[in-house]
Amino acid sequence: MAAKLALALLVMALVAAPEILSPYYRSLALAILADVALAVSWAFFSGPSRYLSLATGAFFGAGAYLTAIVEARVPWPLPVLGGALMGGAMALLVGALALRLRGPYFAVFTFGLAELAKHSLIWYETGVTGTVGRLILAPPEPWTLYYTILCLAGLAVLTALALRRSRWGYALAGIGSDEERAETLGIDTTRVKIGTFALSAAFMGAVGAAMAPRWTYLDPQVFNPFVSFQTVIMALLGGATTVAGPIVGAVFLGLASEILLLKFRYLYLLGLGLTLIVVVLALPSGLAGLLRRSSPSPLSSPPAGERAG
Amino acid sequence: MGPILLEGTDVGKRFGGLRVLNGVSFGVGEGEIVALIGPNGAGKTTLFNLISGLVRPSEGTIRMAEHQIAALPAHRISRLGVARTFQTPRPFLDLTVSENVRIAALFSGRPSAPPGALLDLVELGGQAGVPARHLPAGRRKLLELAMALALGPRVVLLDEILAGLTGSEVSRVTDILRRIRDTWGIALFWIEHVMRAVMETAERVIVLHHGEVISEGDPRSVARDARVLQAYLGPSTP
Amino acid sequence: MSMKRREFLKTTAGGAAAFTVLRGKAWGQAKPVRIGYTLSATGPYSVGAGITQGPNYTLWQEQANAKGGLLVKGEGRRPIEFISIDDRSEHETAVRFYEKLATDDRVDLMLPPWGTAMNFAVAPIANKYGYPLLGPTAVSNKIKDLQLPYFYALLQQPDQIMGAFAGILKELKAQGKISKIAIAYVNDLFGIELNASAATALKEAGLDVVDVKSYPLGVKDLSPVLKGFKAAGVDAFVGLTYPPDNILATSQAKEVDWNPPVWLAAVGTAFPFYRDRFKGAEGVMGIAGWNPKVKSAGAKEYFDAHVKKHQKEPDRWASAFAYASLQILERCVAEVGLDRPKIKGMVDSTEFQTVAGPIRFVKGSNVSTPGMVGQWQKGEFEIVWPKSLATGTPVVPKPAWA
Amino acid sequence: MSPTLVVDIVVGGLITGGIYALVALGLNLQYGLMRVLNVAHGEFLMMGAYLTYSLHTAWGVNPLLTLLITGPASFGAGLVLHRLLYARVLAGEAAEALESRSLLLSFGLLFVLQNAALLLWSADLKGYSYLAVPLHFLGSVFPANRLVAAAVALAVSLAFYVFLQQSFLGKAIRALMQDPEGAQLAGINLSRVHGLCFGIGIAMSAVTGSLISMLFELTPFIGLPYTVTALVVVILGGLGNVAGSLLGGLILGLVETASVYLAASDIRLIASYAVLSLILILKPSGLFGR
Repeated sequence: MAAKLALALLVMALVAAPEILSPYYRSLALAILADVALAVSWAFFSGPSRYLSLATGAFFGAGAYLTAIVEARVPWPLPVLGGALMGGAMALLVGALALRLRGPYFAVFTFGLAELAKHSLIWYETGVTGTVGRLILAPPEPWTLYYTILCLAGLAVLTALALRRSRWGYALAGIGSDEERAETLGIDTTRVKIGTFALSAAFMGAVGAAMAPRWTYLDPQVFNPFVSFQTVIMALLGGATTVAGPIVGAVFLGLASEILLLKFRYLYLLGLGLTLIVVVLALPSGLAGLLRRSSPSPLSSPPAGERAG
Repeated sequence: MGPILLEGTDVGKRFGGLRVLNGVSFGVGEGEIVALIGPNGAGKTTLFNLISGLVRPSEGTIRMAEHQIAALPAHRISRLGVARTFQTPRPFLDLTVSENVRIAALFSGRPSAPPGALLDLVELGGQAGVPARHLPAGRRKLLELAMALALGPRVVLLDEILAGLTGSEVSRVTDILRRIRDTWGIALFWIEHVMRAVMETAERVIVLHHGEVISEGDPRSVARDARVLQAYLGPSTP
Repeated sequence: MSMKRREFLKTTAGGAAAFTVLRGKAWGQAKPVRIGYTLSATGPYSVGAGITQGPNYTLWQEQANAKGGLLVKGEGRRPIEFISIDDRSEHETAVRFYEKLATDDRVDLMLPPWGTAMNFAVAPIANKYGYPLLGPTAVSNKIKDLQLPYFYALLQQPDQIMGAFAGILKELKAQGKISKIAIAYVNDLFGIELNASAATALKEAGLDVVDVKSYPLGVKDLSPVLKGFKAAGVDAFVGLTYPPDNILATSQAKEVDWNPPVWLAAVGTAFPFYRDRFKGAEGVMGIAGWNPKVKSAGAKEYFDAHVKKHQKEPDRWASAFAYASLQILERCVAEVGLDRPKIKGMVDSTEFQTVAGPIRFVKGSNVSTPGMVGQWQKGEFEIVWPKSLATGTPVVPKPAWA
Repeated sequence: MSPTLVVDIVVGGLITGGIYALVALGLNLQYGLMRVLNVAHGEFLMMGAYLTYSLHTAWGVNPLLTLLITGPASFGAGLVLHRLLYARVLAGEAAEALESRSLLLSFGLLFVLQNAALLLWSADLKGYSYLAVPLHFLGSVFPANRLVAAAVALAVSLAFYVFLQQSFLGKAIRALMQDPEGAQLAGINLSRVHGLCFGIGIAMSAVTGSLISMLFELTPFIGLPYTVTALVVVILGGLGNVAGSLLGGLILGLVETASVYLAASDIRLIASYAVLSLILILKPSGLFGR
């Protein structure tokens, strides 16, 4: 009951934030919410399935660049929808090729995707359009962006929760544990993997599309490998096999780096690095491990639509 | 014995230059208990891997009821009613015992007994909430059996389910196997080294040696077959 | 090494510490003028930020505070307090922090971050809250597309830069010193725009370009490009570069045994580091904007003060413009106070005399500073084009690599 | 293709590839043996490069001689880091938790090392000239420093390869790399082998750094691209396969150089990722993986 009340208050606070907060704190909340959306959507695929994806930067970048291209021509939030479709479509294509790779092979392949996209885009833009940079001259209002990101973060969390309770949640956990075994139990692992991967990529593309107007100018450098890394850090720091983990990780990392940035201009990275090391050594099951006693299970309650008899 | 349910014709498998199975034909009837025996390295587990779709045969056909399954992915084969256990059990270690059974029930698309009843059958009802990681090896085998049954199978491929069990455990498990067949009419195709149990339980025995079927028939006649004795005891025996 | 470390710690912590001490002693209760900015201390932009902007910001602050503070019209001198963070070379961080400066900190003035993309990102915020932003490191034809009244670009833009390149190359060709030009450019916005301007400017000057090659940021080997130019008999190399690739190209030219009569490159050549790295870099040409010998008032004093405070010379292109942007602000505040619309009005309508020469803005663009070409000659980056501003005459062909 | 072009591509490819091989070999030792994805691998390269830079510019030490300092020093640092950080995480954990925790540790290390370099050497470009002279042979011309750097890198790589093939410890390491979970080696202290390999891996990275300091300008942020390249090579050649890393490095070097000479500098990275993708699609465990 208390938890539900707290949750309701949190949601109300997030909705009211643009009215209450100064633009700076609203922007901080927006940045952290964007990270929450990225980390949660990364974790609902990579957490249980244990396919460490480093493609976040690729999907994020695709969404962002799409906004830069179409922003002047279509009304908000169509670019965000477009970003979602773009991310999802890319993931379907890549997933069909890459999801038979295991472990480190998958990680490096997906990392390569962002680089491949970046350099192909540069090559195309240089050769064909003759420029690489694009300006967003009429960005949506800040509060529009805030609510867009808030919706995306909320949707990502709801998707993660629903997924855990669904048959696919079980299938992903099985895939992460022993993929071949999962196949012998009737699980179409390819479909589940590609489907979930595309779903998570759709969120990443949408977040990229929604964040792009904040930077006015975009070029292919927006395919930034650090987005991929940062997402992994947030999710793992919090605990990737839970829903709360990536949220906690994103909020913690967002606030910790902001405070370090404001307080220690020349020791910021040092502080961040030491924080990571201390958390890893002190909390074996991630920050979210602080929230509960038992070890994390990749599943929560029984799935809906369970078959029996 | 009913009509043939699972049937292989001239199945062969090569790994690189190595021929592991050669012209193997077999059949398992509906509700039949068929043992697959042979010395280590005879290719028994490979045959199971071919049937369950984890490995593609190099030649030959495999049929399950009216379906050709040699080219199907593993999950499709399991949805056609072919379940299996593994020699070294492979339950999902981070999931609990009951979650392991439930996950199997979720995807087969076939009716099966409720997970709780299956756990009771294999005497794991008391450990439903325990992560599979914490089960000893013998219990993991039983968990795998329950998982296989949760698929609502028509045939279960059992890979040395009795290995490492004590004498009394062996007879309890063979009891369970008979009950499975008698209650649901599920056929069992069963790799086993515990000969006493095979002789008592199986209705038919197929002997595999160096990747080929060298003998087939009821347990008693197979046990007397000179080729079988030679395969097990070595060529020097007359 | 230990000396350098000490020096670095001093430069980084120096401004703030000195200010805290001095404020207590000298100014008693005078309320500081609060000026906010971000500069990249980490990430790819930190190299440029640490050469062109950072040292000038802290130098100016120290000088003003030593005089008793920034003279504010009607209020006397008030000490300068900087509010700044490392933007991590990340646009989102910069955007957020400028919002903080405008709405939470409510600073009196803002200074720009380093680099074109960063200036693009924060300029709309400065504009929205009415802070004049005088960017010394924003170079792009797209700046005018932004149409932000509060944003000003001090540096020469691509057309001006390439106009100067074309000017000197045309004259050298007329003198029979060169005949074949080749261009290598970095394939980001900066390189692409410069290359586009080059195509136009060189064509207008009637010059033939025999080869054009692009390469990506972070390139590790330019010898294939250089070997190709060498084989084609190119005698004027034009590199539209950033500092790391500029230095790479220069060292590799020597390493593949190529010494064209004209070696002309973009960003990095004007850095004293470049001169020292290549033993004087005698005869190398590049984009210029300034050197301590120019006739502008205070140029020499600025140079000496920079060396004294930071133990390193200012670069010969954008540093002086970073300092000039502060001089402009200083003069405006002295004449109209901290009323920002009034400051804007004055910036729009005044020609300022700065260490980088006269600066006057039309629609946010500095129209007083033409494109310039410099050449390292005996340790100084002499301005060799345009002739009206020249401090030296071009030496072509350049001597062999040292 | 003219003979000169062939020489340019082959020699240029071997120069680039030799350096890739050495940095990848070190990463493969850590990743292949311990499943530690050390994203800070390139930061040790950066540190080695700065160390050589400082020794050379402050005291005039020959850059090649500094290998005798950067190698052992970074090996020691590796041992200490393994003992202080990784050994704690590696002790008795499920493989998956281990990978994610050691990955986070490496990120932490990456930030700490970058900040340390920033404080010690500032963000200014640093560099020096050494053997920056042309060498003419086979009808073409090559930078002497690159040839020397690549030759040393290849020599170190080959020496290590021979060590793995011939010595008892080397054979143990190879067996462990090919099957980290399965290989049960009686009489071998696993934690000590891990520490040793972590140290060797880091030393290889730092030594590569010493070599490349002769070629490129340094900033505190040059490390990550090398980590990425090393990862690509490791995956290309097959995880845990030492010969694979050596050959993978050379192949990547050749692919990149060929693409630059035959097409354009812009497509160097496109070509290398395209080749990687193609190989993984055809052979999901890398060129020489099982």
